[in-house]
Amino acid sequence: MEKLKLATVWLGGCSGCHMSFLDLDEWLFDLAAAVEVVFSPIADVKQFPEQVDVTLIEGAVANEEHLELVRMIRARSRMVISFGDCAVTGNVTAMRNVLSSSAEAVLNRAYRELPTFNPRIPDEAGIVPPLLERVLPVHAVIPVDVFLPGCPPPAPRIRAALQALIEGKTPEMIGREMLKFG
Amino acid sequence: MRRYGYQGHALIEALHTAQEAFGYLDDFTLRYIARQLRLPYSKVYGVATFYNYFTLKPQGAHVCVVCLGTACYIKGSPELVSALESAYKVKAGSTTADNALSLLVARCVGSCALAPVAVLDGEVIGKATPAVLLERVQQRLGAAQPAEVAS
Amino acid sequence: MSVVTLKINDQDVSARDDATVLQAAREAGIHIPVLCYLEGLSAVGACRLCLVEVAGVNRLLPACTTRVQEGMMVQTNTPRLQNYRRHIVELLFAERNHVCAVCVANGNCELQALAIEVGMDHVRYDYMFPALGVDLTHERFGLDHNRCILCTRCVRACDEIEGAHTLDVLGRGAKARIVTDLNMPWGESPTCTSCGKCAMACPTGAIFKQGSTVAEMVHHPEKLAFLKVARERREWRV
Amino acid sequence: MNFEELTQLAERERAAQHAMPFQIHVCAGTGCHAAGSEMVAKALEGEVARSTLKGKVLVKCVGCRGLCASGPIVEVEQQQPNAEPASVLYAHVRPEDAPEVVRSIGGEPVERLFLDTNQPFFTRQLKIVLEDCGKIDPERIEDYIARGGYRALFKVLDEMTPSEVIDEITHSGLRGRGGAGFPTGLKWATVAKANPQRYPTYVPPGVQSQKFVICNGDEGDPGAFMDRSVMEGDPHRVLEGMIIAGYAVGANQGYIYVRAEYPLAVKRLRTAIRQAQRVGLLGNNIAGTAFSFNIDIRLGAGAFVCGEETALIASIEGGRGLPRPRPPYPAEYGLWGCPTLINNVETLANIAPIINRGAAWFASIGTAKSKGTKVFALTGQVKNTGLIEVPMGITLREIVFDIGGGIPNGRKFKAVQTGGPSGGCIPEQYLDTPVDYESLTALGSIMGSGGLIVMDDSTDMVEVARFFMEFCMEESCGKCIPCRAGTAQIHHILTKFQTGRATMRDLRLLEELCDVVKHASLCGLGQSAPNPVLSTLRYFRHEYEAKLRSDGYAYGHANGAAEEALSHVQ
Repeated sequence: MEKLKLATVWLGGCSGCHMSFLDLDEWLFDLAAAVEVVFSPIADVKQFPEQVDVTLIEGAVANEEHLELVRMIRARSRMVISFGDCAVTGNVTAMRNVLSSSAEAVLNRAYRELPTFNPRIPDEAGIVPPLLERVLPVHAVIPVDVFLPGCPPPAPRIRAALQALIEGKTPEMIGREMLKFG
Repeated sequence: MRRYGYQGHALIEALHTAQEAFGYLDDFTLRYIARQLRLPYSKVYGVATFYNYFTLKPQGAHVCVVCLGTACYIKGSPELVSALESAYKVKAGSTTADNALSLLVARCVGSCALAPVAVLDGEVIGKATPAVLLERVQQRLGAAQPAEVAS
Repeated sequence: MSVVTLKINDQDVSARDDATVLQAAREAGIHIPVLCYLEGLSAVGACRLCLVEVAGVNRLLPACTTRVQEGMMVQTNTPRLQNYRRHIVELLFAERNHVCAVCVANGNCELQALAIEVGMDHVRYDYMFPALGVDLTHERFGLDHNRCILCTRCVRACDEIEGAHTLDVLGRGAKARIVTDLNMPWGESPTCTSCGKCAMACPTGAIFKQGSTVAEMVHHPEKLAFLKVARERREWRV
Repeated sequence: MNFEELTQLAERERAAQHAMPFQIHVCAGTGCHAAGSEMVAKALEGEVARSTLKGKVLVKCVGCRGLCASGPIVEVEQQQPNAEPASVLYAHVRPEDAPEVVRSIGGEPVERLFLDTNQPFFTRQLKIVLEDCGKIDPERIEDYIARGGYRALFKVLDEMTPSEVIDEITHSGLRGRGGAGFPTGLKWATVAKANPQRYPTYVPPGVQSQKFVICNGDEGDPGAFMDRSVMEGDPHRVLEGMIIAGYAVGANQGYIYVRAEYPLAVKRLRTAIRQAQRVGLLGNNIAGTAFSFNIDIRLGAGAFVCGEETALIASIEGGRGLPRPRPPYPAEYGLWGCPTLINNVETLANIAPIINRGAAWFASIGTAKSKGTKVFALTGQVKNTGLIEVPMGITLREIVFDIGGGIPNGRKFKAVQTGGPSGGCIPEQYLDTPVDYESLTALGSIMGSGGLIVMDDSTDMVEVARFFMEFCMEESCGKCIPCRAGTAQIHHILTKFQTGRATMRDLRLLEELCDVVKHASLCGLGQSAPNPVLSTLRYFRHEYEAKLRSDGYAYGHANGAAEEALSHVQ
């Protein structure tokens, strides 16, 4: 029997979901026995692998790099999981959408209006991926199989979801323990 | 208001009367109506903003209403709006900076057989084309402000 | 006053003939989700979450305003109703800027609880992201329009129980907003008594106590029902 | 005034009119007025005064003649002994045509302006509601009385009990012309039976009545102006219908709720009310009987939702026009909590003819379930635009191609939209459907209040749906969530279609959402708001599909259940 190939990625988010993931403490050992982590911010892999069973996506789709990456993830993953509120709803990352429907206005606000020292939008080619006009939840860009909300999702919720997947079952996202936003 | 015995249900009638007299409803008027009818301020404000007919902002010297009802819409009234918008640098629903012209849009002025229709200072212009409408508006504005036309 | 019997979800229920379907269901321990309804305030039937199916009626009826009738057959939780409720909750989340993670009412929010109840794991609609303000001019309370769902519970509490009618709704449709007096800053309101009933009534984090931070705002809607009884009956004179 | 006085007045007026062998009717409806009919009337008057016919020609301004696109319309009538007057109709008359028109009186008609009334636009119509519209001067009660006006009121007061009146209306089969088609007799009977004390009420001081009659003249559909034409062209007919309704249901106070956007209708109704009061047909002890009835006008202020009964009531009460859940219906719990009868303008305009000519006559017109006639405002891409009245059961094809004269500019017919923002688009293959309440509903549209908009093959149906949804979104009162947020989301999705951003997922969501808004909304506005989308999805789905973005939602597909997707790890 194959081990489940698990990937986790970090897009427009604070990494809190990954921190919560690490809060699984000693269960991580059981997890390590059951899955092979093929891509993750906490593993040193440069290229997203060709074939992945489950990918957890933390964060919202905020720039063109994210966009390209999630499309690749969808193509290469059997199951895609929106991991945490930013991926599921846009959450805090998407609060910039209220400011304006253009990325320009957001950059101006962040780099020109607010800084007191050297206000300037970083414009050197290739250093920062261009922002999308609007921050999007992952399912607005690619089909998502399971939604794992929470800001961050509590460790037991992550464990329950992963446990089900390891057993080849679809996680049951029902009730306050599994579903509460925030 | 006296006609309705200072009753709360006279609110809409009172707003109509006030708007007819002053052209729009300012804070002072709303306050006065609320006190006379013994209605809460927020209720008066809520009613005044619920209905399209009432406006809380003063209007320009001339008012052009373009009908965007279905019949007018499919016969090209959006082009009338955009022609006026670009000619007078005014957004639909607002007034030019010099207060000369208010450009408004209506849901239906009920003259569908004449579509597309614009109403300029109460005068109905049926089967309007952008060219005709611009000409008529310019006539009105010109009459009011000969100096500007000359320049 | 007579008593009628009806069936709710195939369960026999009896109720006073002037009771609503919602009251009858609650008496019988049958849960029907609500949002704009609050005991102690008049029912307006606006949120449409309490819609139920009644045999022989081809429309859905709001349980909060529909009177019971002898022999009525009511279904409160069919798949169709569940589907509509989830859509309604999703529409609310997409309409304004509900960010649970940074909300004062996180964990004590009726909207959030409803999302859980209807099984909303994500919102299928595009978020609208309207730019709405926050009024922090009142010394004790704040009003965040981003979190308001226009249930008008605060408006009714202010009018029906406090009697101040400081709050109402301005505009209409998606542009509607809660307004204080003639659209002035709340802190300058000449009519507000600062009683806080609006904050008690608010189901979300839209009206909150100044100074409360994430997850700290706890509402007390049940106090309103008590006040209502006290003020109407006046039987506990000292 | 009693019946004798009424008869005398009618005789006098008729005699005075017969003394003038010729009458010139100048249409003063909004359409012709905008085309300059007032100047035409002045020119004609001046010309008559200068001519040899002075004193023999009466020039009068009348209500809408229907053919608004050909305005200003002028009719020259010649009195004939023992017959209807002979008449000649002129179109596009300008003030400078006046001398020619006056010279032709009694002789050959002016060929250049002549409008043939022997064409289907006229011959296929049947006028009941509009029978006097365009014949009488709407600002003179004498003219209305001379043509038999207020006879029905006296018949009711002198010969019939209220329940007999209701029976007559019930047997006529008249149904509400406001859109939903509720049987009018049944509505009247419910109000008549209703107990005013059932619900705790607050009736403001100064308002005495315990039951009310409201005339709904808040015609808000874009593309509809039927009620406007009736109120402007024949206001007394509406008043007479209301007074009879008041007698039948036991109400003493009526309100006419008119859009403030219809200043001419408001003015003519005010004049009509004053005139009726002056001759004792309105007010206390009408015609010397114990029955008293007053009518007040209330102005709307631009809110489509106020066409909904309960929202209209909230508006008359002086508040925001928010609907409330029904039941209880206004018939039991209406204005200030009192039993209230709300009827549309056109419904009330049908009452006097039914009383005069009998229920059996009325029931003989139309189809099995839809009796009488319906007034439509025929507009859009059709040759003859204007106001028409047709018997129920006529087919859409007859309306569009015979009466309407077909599609101009050599284009092809695509769809006809009925019912305004609450209705739907009906395609070519259903053009032979008879116009009645049930048939139109079965096609996913509605009878509606009478807007009928013809669209040619250049029309983008998704854009039509988006246009109507924008209307509903802006007119939603905002009280209930499905309508407030739902119409905004439908509009958002349709806009995505129009900007090339829509995916298959949006199409599916659109369909689901339409179902939610249709069934979960509080009032008729929300419940019918999805109709334009649903009907275009039903008949023109390919237009939606053609607009889906080509890369679609093609970034992979969901696998859903782990049981299958991850079976290899088990």
